[in-house]
Amino acid sequence: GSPAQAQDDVFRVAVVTPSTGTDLAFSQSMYDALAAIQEERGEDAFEFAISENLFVVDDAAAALRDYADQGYDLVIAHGSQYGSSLVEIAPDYPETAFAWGTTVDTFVDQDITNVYAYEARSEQGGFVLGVMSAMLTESGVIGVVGPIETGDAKLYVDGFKAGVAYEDEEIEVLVNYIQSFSDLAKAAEAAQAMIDEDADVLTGTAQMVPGAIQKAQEAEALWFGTQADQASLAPDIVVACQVYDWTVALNPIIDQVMEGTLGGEAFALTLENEGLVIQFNEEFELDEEVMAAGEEVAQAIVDGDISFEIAEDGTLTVVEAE
Amino acid sequence: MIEDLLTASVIASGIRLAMPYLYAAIGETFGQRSGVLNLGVEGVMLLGAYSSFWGVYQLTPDKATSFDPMALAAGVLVAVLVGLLMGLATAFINVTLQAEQGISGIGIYLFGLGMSTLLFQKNFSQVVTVKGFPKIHFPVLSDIPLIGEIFFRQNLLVYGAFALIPLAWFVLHKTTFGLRLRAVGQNPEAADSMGISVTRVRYMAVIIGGVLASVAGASMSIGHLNVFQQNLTDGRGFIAVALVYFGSWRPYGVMYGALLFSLVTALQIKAVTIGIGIPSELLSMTPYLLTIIALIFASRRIDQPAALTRPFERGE
Amino acid sequence: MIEDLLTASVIASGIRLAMPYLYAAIGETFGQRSGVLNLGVEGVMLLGAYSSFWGVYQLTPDKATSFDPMALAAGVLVAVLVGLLMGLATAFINVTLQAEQGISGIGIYLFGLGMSTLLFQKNFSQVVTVKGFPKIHFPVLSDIPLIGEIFFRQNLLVYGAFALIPLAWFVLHKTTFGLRLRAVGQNPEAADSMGISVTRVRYMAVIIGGVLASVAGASMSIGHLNVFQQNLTDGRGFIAVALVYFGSWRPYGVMYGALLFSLVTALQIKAVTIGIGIPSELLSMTPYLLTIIALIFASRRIDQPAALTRPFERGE
Amino acid sequence: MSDATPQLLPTGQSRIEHMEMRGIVKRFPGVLACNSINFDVRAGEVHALLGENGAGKSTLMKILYGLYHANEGEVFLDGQRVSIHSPSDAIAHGIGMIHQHFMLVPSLTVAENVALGQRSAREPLLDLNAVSKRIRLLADTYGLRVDPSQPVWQLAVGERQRVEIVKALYRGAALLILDEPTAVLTPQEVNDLFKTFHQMVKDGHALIFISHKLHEVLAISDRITVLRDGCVVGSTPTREATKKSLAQMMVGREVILQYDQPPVDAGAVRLKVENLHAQSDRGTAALRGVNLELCAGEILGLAGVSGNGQRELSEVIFGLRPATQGKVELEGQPITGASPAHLNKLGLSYIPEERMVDGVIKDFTVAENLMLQDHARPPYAFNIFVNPRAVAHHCAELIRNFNIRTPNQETPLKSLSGGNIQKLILARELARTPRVLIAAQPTRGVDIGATEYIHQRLLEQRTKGTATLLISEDLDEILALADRIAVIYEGEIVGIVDRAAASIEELGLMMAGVRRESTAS
Ligand SMILES: Nc1ncnc2c1ncn2[C@@H]1O[C@H](COP(=O)(O)OP(=O)(O)OP(=O)(O)O)[C@@H](O)[C@H]1O
Ligand SMILES: Nc1ncnc2c1ncn2[C@@H]1O[C@H](COP(=O)(O)OP(=O)(O)OP(=O)(O)O)[C@@H](O)[C@H]1O
Ligand SMILES: [Mg+2]
Ligand SMILES: [Mg+2]
Repeated sequence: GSPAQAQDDVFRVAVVTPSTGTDLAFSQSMYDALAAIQEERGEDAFEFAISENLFVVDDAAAALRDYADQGYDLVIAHGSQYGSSLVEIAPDYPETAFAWGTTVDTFVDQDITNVYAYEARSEQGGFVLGVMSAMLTESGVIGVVGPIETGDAKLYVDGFKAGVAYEDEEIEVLVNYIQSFSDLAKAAEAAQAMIDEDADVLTGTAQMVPGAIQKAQEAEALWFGTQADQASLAPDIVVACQVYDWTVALNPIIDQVMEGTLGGEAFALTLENEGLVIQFNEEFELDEEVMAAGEEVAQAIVDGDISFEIAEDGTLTVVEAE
Repeated sequence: MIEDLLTASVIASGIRLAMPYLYAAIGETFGQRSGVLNLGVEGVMLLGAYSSFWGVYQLTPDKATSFDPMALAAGVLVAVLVGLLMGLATAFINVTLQAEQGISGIGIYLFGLGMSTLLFQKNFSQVVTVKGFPKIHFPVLSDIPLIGEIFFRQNLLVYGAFALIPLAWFVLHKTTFGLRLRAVGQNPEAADSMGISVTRVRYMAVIIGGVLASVAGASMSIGHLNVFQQNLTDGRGFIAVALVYFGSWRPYGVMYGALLFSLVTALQIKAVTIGIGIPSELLSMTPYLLTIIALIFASRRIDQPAALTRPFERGE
Repeated sequence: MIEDLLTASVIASGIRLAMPYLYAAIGETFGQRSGVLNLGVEGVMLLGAYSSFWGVYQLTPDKATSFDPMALAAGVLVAVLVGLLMGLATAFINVTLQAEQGISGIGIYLFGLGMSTLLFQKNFSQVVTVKGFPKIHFPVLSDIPLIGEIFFRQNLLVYGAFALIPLAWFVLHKTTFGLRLRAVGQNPEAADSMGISVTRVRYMAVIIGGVLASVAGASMSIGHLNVFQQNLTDGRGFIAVALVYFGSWRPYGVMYGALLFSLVTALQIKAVTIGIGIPSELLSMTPYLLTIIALIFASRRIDQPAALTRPFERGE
Repeated sequence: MSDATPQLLPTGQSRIEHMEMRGIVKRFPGVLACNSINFDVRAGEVHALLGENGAGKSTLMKILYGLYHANEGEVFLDGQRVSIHSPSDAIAHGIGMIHQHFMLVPSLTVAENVALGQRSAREPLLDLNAVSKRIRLLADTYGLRVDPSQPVWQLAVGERQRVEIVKALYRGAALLILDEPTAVLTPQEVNDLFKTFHQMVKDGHALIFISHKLHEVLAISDRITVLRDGCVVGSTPTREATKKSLAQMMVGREVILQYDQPPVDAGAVRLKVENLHAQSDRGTAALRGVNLELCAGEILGLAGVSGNGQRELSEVIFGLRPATQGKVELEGQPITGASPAHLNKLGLSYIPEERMVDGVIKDFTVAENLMLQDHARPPYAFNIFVNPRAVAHHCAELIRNFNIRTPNQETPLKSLSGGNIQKLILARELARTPRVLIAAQPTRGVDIGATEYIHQRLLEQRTKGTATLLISEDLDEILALADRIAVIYEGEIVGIVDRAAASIEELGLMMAGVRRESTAS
């Protein structure tokens, strides 16, 4: 490899992602953030390389090691499954900074000091969207289509459910984790099954949701999205989406690496730091009252009046300040 | 509890889910009956799904609001052409080059997966939707309780899929081509010594399989989901291959298998949605497990093509 | 450019990647040579990966810091036992119940996938690591440039995988068991009338296959990645089945296939990370495509078991 | 050839007055299968082709039918040179072939098999009714009983043979190649077949007939050509030939067709079968209370028209088929239902009737096939390992003794000629001097030289004390070898006679089901 130290004026980032950079979801949000940073800092100051589609940990580990070998300033492992590989690799490259998401674990307890962690507190936006859903449902039934009950998806869904209950405990939330990130047809039929159970507001997370959105549109049910702005898929029914902006975590990491700190800190996207943004669909005529309520809850989260605790076993509890 | 689960809308959902399996599995039935196992169905489905979607997207003047019959017809046509080409390539690899069919199919799958992903990323910067085949509401029939929802509010491609079953049966059993095809799959040496061109018959069968696999993909992208994205078919092509075994190489058997599998899938979705207290990790395996158990105990092998996967070459 | 790509560390990485394929594919070779196609390898690998990981995790006193030879040995043993049981179940389904092997394998795969996921979620609330097999640094040899890194800094399970090849060849060709096994895969009726118990030989072969598949899984979870997570093996079991065809059912052929495939994978990863200007969607298909092309032109079918997938039943 | 009006066959096809092959050369890797062969046949005659196993008969015929391409040589039909590249060319020229290994699709019906590859009147639709009608017509004309609607897998061998002939006639074959059509038929079926052949010849068909049975060749043919090692040894009108002269031409030396049998004292009872019942594949009763005793040092011939339970009997004894009632004892030990593996260890040996299917592994080498049964025992093995040197030594001996034509021990079995595969199985089974040997049709499909050798081996083993059950439809063979003769009819033993006291007439009656007691009284 060509040592990056030779070109000290350029900051070089490499990222390894599990799906493609155009998935309109997890990987794309990272790709877009790096592109935005490059736009901001200039191509001669900031370069990035990406290895996509490395769902297999084994292949990803080889890629991570290789990027470190080549002297990248920051190597990002964008997938919670990559952690164990980092534990092996990071100590071998003490001069290189690593970042791992989504997680809070930087491995400092294992005496590894060159790993940053980042995550999205997607339960926050989920909660806000949940509150608005509860206000919009007429049937009193809301549907949620999820992939597999872990990580980011679980956080979002749990936050959403808590938001609905916060607004109205009577409302029934139907949740279906379809056990797949990629089966659009199954997502579609899951949404249909919810619609048949009278659900008139739906949400969902991960890259298979376009199938569900399709059914929601057919049935004229409302849709709330997350991870990316999905309004273009169904302008008539998408109410609002929680959008991720990883630059909020990446910028401080990059700055600290430039100053010589190679790891040890965990960053989170929150509503407060605007790493999470509630994006309303302009083409959808949302009741003023509902929008106001949503904005109010979001502000309460920003202010810390409402916060969330996640227990060891993953259960989420809503904590309201007195 | 079963009344809560087995509603008309669940059955209708099962029928929708069965559609791509029917096209793909009937196509594969032709190939296998002639002695060629094509494991690449999934790849051809993806190409069909992409190309028909692309066709409809390009040709629909006002994309999001109304459907355009001409654009839809063109979309299906594009899928047919793509299927034809892929079928030809598959036949060339398996029949002429006599590749190991278990492996060459994986190559075709990967080609289809890679190609459809690449073209999608190149031509569409993000996920977009089109107006696909609309549901046909038959005037009176569609209002009959139960039956109406199940049978008379589906779209044209669904009806096409079910019409394919008797058609395939007829072709296999009542035409000279069908007879040649079955003979070539059972005993190519005997067929050859009767002056039948084993190569030509297998090419035809594999091309039919390619066209139907491609239409199966189209039936998902423009006949159900109205969207394309990477790996849209998500393994359905492999299930279709399994359904051919399940159906003992007979069109009606394939249909029963596809319906069983899809209905159980729909039931499982319903069960998770209304929450019957079984973890969804387990429930989501039930369609597979049930199908497999049914298979183990119901397997009949009479029509199994004895020369399946066996290339044919005449002495010297 | 090729010098940039084909470095010692890439070759070493290729060899590491080949390890699980070797175990699994050699195991599958035994099964197929006896006439039983087991498509469930992937499921057994997952169970082996999980169970050995679980064993090592339970038995290592100080989890994160140092490795414990006893715990590792126990981990491998657990995998062997699990493989034995799964092999027995596979044999029962395919040999005794005579299930359609193309399908029953998918059932075994799904069982392994579901079971390993469930157990993992139940026993570990999050991803944890263990200390697996350490690299062995041979005193002098490991410092030889190139050769040292490639051959003399691997772990025990890597050496085991490569030692398996001549062993398997020897067993197949130089022992009476091997002769029986091949006979049963070629012509079970003849073997039976020659006084060979087809059932017993097939059970043995399938159980060997199960044990090796399970060890293949262990070689990933405690011999390379030191972690377990849902679907860790990610389709390697299916590739292993394909490699058996690629290798024309011969251990050395399987080894060449596994090495070719793994080296190209390692090269491809390297190519993407150093950026050679080809889209990664295309590059990531190269291992498959190359392997398939090699196969099409090198295919020899001499050792193909004529009775592959054909159940045996004596008279009636 | 100068006929002004071309004559037609009853099928409406024009005749092939004269087919001539000139200078045919065919090389396979390591084998010169046909070495400048000239051969011809005329309308209205049966030309028989004789030769040892591997002489090149089938190869020559496959060239005529377009399955193989000759390296050199030409084919003329009625003086016109023709090139035949594929079976469809051959069919178009009016040539048909009956292969010894049936070329039928078992899952299809007779009519479907016949219609295969033919244009239908209602193209693209099938018209099986029309096909069936024509099949019945042909069947009537040539005396072939077939049911067009029956699936082929349900048919017995004889019926399949008739379907093959109907198929060829349906395609308008004027010249019909028959490669060992009688090898698997019962004498009765052979008689019927010959009637059909006579009819065909009378109508102006030309027939080429291959068989290893000299009496058949003498009975049906007009001319005989003998091949040896790919060359024509000679050609003779049938009326000038005798069994002896033909055998001499084929083998190149005199063949002994009578054996002296030193009397051997029959020893203790080795195998005892008591009241044995069993079912056939189709679930009908195949054995209905069979009783037999087989003593050391004797050959018991089991005569009978095939299909009367012979196959089921040998399979039950050898553990390949369950008995529904009754028992089998080996030297006093009950062995009913024991596995073949166990029986093998006890010294029971079996030469199956369907040995091309049940007896060998085509993809294995000659050596592997030879050692298949005893592979786990010394000298072939020590402990769990194969002993390659001992294997090579023993195999070389067997190949020499049984005159198996093979390039070497490592040749895959499938490139041996049909008859040589048969010899290999016999070599394997006869090499072991078993306690009890069950030999089903041991010389079927084997040339006359090898037949002689096999007979001598059976007698040699008898001297050594082996108890042999010789199942054969060939009464000549049984009369030449057996000490006692049992006759089986419809699953029952109708009688057992000493050879000395047996006459062909009496045996024939018994084979038709007439009980011995009643004939005696
Ligand atoms: N396809 C082939 N490849 C290689 N060798 C062959 C092939 N077909 C025939 N042979 C060889 O050619 C020779 C002639 O074989 P052929 O089958 O013509 O003998 P045959 O006279 O029919 O003998 P049999 O009486 O045993 O049927 C044999 O040595 C055989 O092994
Ligand atoms: N393409 C081939 N490659 C290798 N071996 C072949 C090939 N075709 C035929 N053989 C072998 O050559 C031998 C002669 O075959 P053939 O079909 O002529 O037998 P046959 O004479 O009809 O048999 P039988 O002696 O039982 O009548 C057989 O052993 C056959 O397996
Ligand atoms: Mg022959
Ligand atoms: Mg022959």
